[in-house]
Amino acid sequence: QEAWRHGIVEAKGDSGFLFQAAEGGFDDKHGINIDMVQFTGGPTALKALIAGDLDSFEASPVIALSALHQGADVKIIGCDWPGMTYTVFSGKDIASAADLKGKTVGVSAPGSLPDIFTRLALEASGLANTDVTFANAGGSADRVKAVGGGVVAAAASSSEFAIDADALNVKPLLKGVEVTPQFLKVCIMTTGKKIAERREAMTNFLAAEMEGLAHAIANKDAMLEVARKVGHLPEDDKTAEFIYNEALEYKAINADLAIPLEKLQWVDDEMVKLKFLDGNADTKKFVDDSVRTEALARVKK
Amino acid sequence: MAHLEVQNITKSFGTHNALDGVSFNVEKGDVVALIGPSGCGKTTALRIIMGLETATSGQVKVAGRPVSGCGHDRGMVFQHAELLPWRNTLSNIGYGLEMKGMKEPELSRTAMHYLELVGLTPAKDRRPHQLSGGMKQRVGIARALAIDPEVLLMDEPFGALDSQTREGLHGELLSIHAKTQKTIIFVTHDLDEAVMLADRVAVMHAGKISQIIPIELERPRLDMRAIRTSAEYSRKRTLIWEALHDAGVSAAA
Amino acid sequence: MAHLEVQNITKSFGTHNALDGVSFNVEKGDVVALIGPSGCGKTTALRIIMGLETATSGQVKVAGRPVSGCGHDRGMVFQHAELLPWRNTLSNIGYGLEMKGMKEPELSRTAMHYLELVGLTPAKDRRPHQLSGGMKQRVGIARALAIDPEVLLMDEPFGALDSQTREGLHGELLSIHAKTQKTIIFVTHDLDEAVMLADRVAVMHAGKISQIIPIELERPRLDMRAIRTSAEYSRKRTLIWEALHDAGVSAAA
Amino acid sequence: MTTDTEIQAPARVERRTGQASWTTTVPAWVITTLSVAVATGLWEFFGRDVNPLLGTYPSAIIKAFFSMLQTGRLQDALIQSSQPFIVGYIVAAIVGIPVGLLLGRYRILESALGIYVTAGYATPLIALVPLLILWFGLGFMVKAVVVFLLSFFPICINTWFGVKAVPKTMIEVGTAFCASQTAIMRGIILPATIPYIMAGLRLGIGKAVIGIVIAEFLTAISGLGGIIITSANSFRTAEMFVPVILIMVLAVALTALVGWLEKYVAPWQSEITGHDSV
Amino acid sequence: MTTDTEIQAPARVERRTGQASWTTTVPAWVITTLSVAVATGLWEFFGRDVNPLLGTYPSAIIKAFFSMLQTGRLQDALIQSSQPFIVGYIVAAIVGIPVGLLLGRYRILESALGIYVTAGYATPLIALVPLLILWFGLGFMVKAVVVFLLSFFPICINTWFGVKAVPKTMIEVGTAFCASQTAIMRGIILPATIPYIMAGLRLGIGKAVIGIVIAEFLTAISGLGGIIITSANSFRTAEMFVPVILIMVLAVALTALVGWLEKYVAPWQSEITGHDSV
Ligand SMILES: Nc1ncnc2c1ncn2[C@@H]1O[C@H](COP(=O)(O)OP(=O)(O)OP(=O)(O)O)[C@@H](O)[C@H]1O
Ligand SMILES: Nc1ncnc2c1ncn2[C@@H]1O[C@H](COP(=O)(O)OP(=O)(O)OP(=O)(O)O)[C@@H](O)[C@H]1O
Ligand SMILES: [Mg+2]
Ligand SMILES: [Mg+2]
Repeated sequence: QEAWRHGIVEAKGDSGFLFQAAEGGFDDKHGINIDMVQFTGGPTALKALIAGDLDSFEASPVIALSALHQGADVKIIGCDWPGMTYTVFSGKDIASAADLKGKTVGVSAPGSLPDIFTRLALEASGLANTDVTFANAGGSADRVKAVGGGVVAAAASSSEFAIDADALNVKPLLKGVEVTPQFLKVCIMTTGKKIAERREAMTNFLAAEMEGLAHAIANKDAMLEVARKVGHLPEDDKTAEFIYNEALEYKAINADLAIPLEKLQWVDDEMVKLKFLDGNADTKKFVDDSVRTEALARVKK
Repeated sequence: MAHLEVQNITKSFGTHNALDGVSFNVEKGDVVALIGPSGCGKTTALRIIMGLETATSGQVKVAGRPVSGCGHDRGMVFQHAELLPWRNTLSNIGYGLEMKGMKEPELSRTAMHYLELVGLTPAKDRRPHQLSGGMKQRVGIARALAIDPEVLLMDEPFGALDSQTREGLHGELLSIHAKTQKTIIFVTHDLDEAVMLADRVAVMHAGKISQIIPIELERPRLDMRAIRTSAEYSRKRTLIWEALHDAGVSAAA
Repeated sequence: MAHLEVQNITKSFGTHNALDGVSFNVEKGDVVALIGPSGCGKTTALRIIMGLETATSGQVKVAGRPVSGCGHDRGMVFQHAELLPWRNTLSNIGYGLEMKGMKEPELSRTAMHYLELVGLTPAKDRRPHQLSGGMKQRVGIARALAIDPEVLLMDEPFGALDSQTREGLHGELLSIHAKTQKTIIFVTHDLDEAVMLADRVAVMHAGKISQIIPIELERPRLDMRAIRTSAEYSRKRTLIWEALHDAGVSAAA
Repeated sequence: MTTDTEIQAPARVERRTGQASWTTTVPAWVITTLSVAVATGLWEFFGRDVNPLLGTYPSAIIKAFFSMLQTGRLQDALIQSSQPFIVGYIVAAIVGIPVGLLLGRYRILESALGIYVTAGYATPLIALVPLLILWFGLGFMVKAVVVFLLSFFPICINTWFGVKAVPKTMIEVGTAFCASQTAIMRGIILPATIPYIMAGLRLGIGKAVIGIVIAEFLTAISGLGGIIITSANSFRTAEMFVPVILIMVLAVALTALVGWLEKYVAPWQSEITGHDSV
Repeated sequence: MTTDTEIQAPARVERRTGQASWTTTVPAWVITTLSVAVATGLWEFFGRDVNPLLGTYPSAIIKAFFSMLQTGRLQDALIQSSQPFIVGYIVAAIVGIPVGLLLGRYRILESALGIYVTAGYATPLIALVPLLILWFGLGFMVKAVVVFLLSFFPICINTWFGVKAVPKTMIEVGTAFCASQTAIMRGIILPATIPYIMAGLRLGIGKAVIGIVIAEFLTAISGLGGIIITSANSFRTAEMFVPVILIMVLAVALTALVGWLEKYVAPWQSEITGHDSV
């Protein structure tokens, strides 16, 4: 069995989907062994990908775009989670986005997914970037805590934190799927070099991913089981179930890994507008759809 | 009641008995020389009197009060000078005064006085590592004298000094004693020094005092050359010499 | 050619001249006593001969070769013993031997021999901080003797010792010298020690040698009591005494 | 003066020093235990009022601890973390001490290389992790390297400063007996520097701990650091504190071990200072 | 024996010690400069081959440096970073030194509180930053606190160990002259501990640097750390290295400053050891 190292960023309740291929035996079926490597930060993982230590990596394309603009040999080969299951949480005293005017909003590093999403979500709700102060409030959970603790007025994070909203003293203010439907949450990336070198294994990997996702979508229990196992979640955990329901409700997840090119272009354009990227780019050249097509054929067979 | 009472002191380091029942009393104003072979416990005895070491048994009283720890009533000259490396000569001499709470300008004035007394005025600003062995020792003497204690404990104070400097300091010590009637205990290996300066010479051997020899030379002892030729002087010198040589035998018995 | 040649050495520490043109030659097998007031430069001179300090000008030759740095041909007894705190008595004595490359079991055997020589067998396993002042000094002496150097440099080796121990070591040194004809330079403040042990006594004052007094007592000097009562002994003792007292005047001139 | 050399009945032992007696009689570990018990008690008392998503308290941590023990998760993570930790730290000690000795002893090495040690210590290593990944991959090696880099510097720098603090007079003993450079290094500088080296080794433990956690955060998530992150992200605060406290306890134990090692390799030190080592 | 006390013509000065002469005659800074120049040259040579998204080389960094200077971005960031850095570090020194002195001197304090210092040093602080944010917000305060927490421990621990290494004989001088506890502390323990304190202060600088960078990463992104993380996230490696190297240079300079400070407050130390301080 050939090993395949796949990187992901901070799996939480969604690990029932993300780990299904590796944990549900779909990798074995395609003659590979997926080694899931978790990271706290996207850029580090992307550098590991460029350096060749990872075979593939899935995260927000936002992370990759600046590298791509500088000519990095990175290719998007599929998008498993196009739906923007991301939410701006706020303190309970905030009634609408307008109330955030003049307040501090928590993000993580500038140019990262939470940062860009927050800016776009606020913009969509009629708040200019200059109306609020952005501050780094740490990782996804830390940002929610910062909202609950009153350190910041609002912050974006994965929507699953809505489950503990009351206990955390926060409320979901703006839902990504509603305010920024064009936003593309997670795609799978690799390098051109890897495609050339390990095309066969990569095809098998994508095929395993497709079958895994399809299985998880069809079997809630299987999804929950993997989530519990991988995330060491307690029996009474509700996050995995929440994610499952949300993913299905908004069709956020896509088992055939289709790459929504127009959404990708939209993200790129918005980032250029926000001056996180210089110059426009045709995002089509960042994409290599051929491996996915082969994998799809292999799965259909 | 004697000024200083040493009552049956013992001190053991592990299995080794450095002091093995030492008792003696010293009246106010008396000068006692402690003499004995290397390693017999002289330094240990002085350290216990100073309160730097706790006796394994027995106790020390000064003016009737049991000694516990330090006291400005006692001043110590260490065998190895033990100067503070960051202080220059003058301020090392002034250390005890500072600890007694003396303030400038009196502090400097007093320290300067003792600096002159030990002949170190030219080395006033040097640090200990820039001093010769004998110079360090003199700083140690000056530091103890400066605080003007009732009891002076001196551990081989004149050991590393040439005869001229040594005699000069003998003279100073005798005149200070004549003026202030201090109680003094000093350790020496020099018979002449013991006889010349002391009222009593305590001969130690292997952790015990084997003999105490009174010196009946009149005070003040100003004319040292005259004293050195006196009959009492040479008689007592011989007596101590014999006591030192016999000590081994009697202590072993 | 003399065994040891000290040629016009000067040494200044900042503006202070510790040595101010010191020259003397020592023939092989000669014993020289260096005597002089505290701070006159005795230790500095020895340190330069040992190669621990570089002279500001002048040079030192041993057996015709200029000295630069150390050499097993010279052994040093330090004024403050300078034992290594992590070694016990035996292994401090063995230090020089180890550095000379001696191996066990010869190393321990030789060290034990010198341990006995200085009378420290019972303190064999103690560390320096558990030794009395005189014991430390004896360890220092044993350490230097053990490496059996051609030139022995001893800085107040017997300073902190009682007369009995001291005389014992005098005897040992004389007999070692009689057997091996070592060249020895030692610093002392004791006139008797100087006359008893030395062939020449160099009187120093303020960085200069003011006088060199030859001692014409026959060797081997076995019967110390007899020597002490000899005419040469007391004549030379007086001469040195006067030289010490006059030195200040002549050096100032 | 009256003399009295006869032996009297032994007086009662009197132990009076400047300090009050109970501080010298109560053993240190009793005080430490008491102090930790009080602190834990206070935490338990006040910690219960805090929102469990934000804070926690000792008994909850202990519960989480046992449940993590049962599933074996804690043991696995501990083993995972301890391998790169041990390798990185030991290599740091093996390399750091000799390098520090050489830097302190030879001016030329100090002038040529000292600046890299000073600079390396002050480099925000966290920014260079991607570079390290490039060279050492994502697994065991990069973690060991991060631990090494963080603990090497305090060990090396402390040793270096220690050598510079050795009194000249001590080195002169070696010079006088014509000790070779190696003999002076091994027989004088090294033993004289031991208190500094030990301080460096203890400081190094703390840094190594930070190193392993940073490495597990910034490279592939794994081990105890991984539990911290995962638990923090799902607001299982008590669970998050289990590895944090375990790491603290282990680090304190390792530090004590170094103290014990010092007494073993340098028994004279505590005798000279008259203190017990920490 | 022939005696020769007449003064001869002064012989030529001979300076021969064990070491070769050129190492003592070439000044240290020349060697350091040469060494850095060589290292930079090698980096330039080999660095050009590395993927610019992952690595970089000196001339690219210098270019980025000047362009960042021109826009004023670097200066602003430096000012932003230096404020919490200075406050945190100075408070750490002001608190850490006395606490270390007390821990080293009093057994009871050591037993009761020493464990928290050891534990605190070894705590993966990075895991507790979110807690600190809740208490100190996202701004200046939390950054100063992180710098404080990271630099406090090496300063305190080194001082503590230093006190324990003070020889008993030195303290006895104070005891013999009846110095009060404060006087022994100030007049003996403190000066005798200075080499350790200085080592601690230098180690503290390195930690403070890491502290400010971590704080700027994990709390409100700002200052030099902010530039590092922004540049790293947008894969502008040369730009990322500008603050990294600036921080290194500043830390080396600060370290040198502490060395100079040591010579100033403890001039006897370098005299006794016969070394110049670093
Ligand atoms: N490192 C130094 N720095 C400055 N001055 C020094 C240094 N070493 C010695 N001196 C000075 O040089 C002079 C000679 O010192 P040295 O130690 O040679 O004297 P000595 O003759 O051995 O005296 P003693 O009999 O007291 O030991 C003294 O005035 C001393 O203060
Ligand atoms: N801390 C210690 N630990 C163990 N033994 C010690 C300690 N201090 C002193 N001793 C031992 O106690 C004995 C007496 O020592 P002390 O220093 O009192 O001798 P002394 O009479 O002053 O000798 P000297 O004339 O050589 O200075 C010696 O055998 C010494 O080795
Ligand atoms: Mg003694
Ligand atoms: Mg001398």
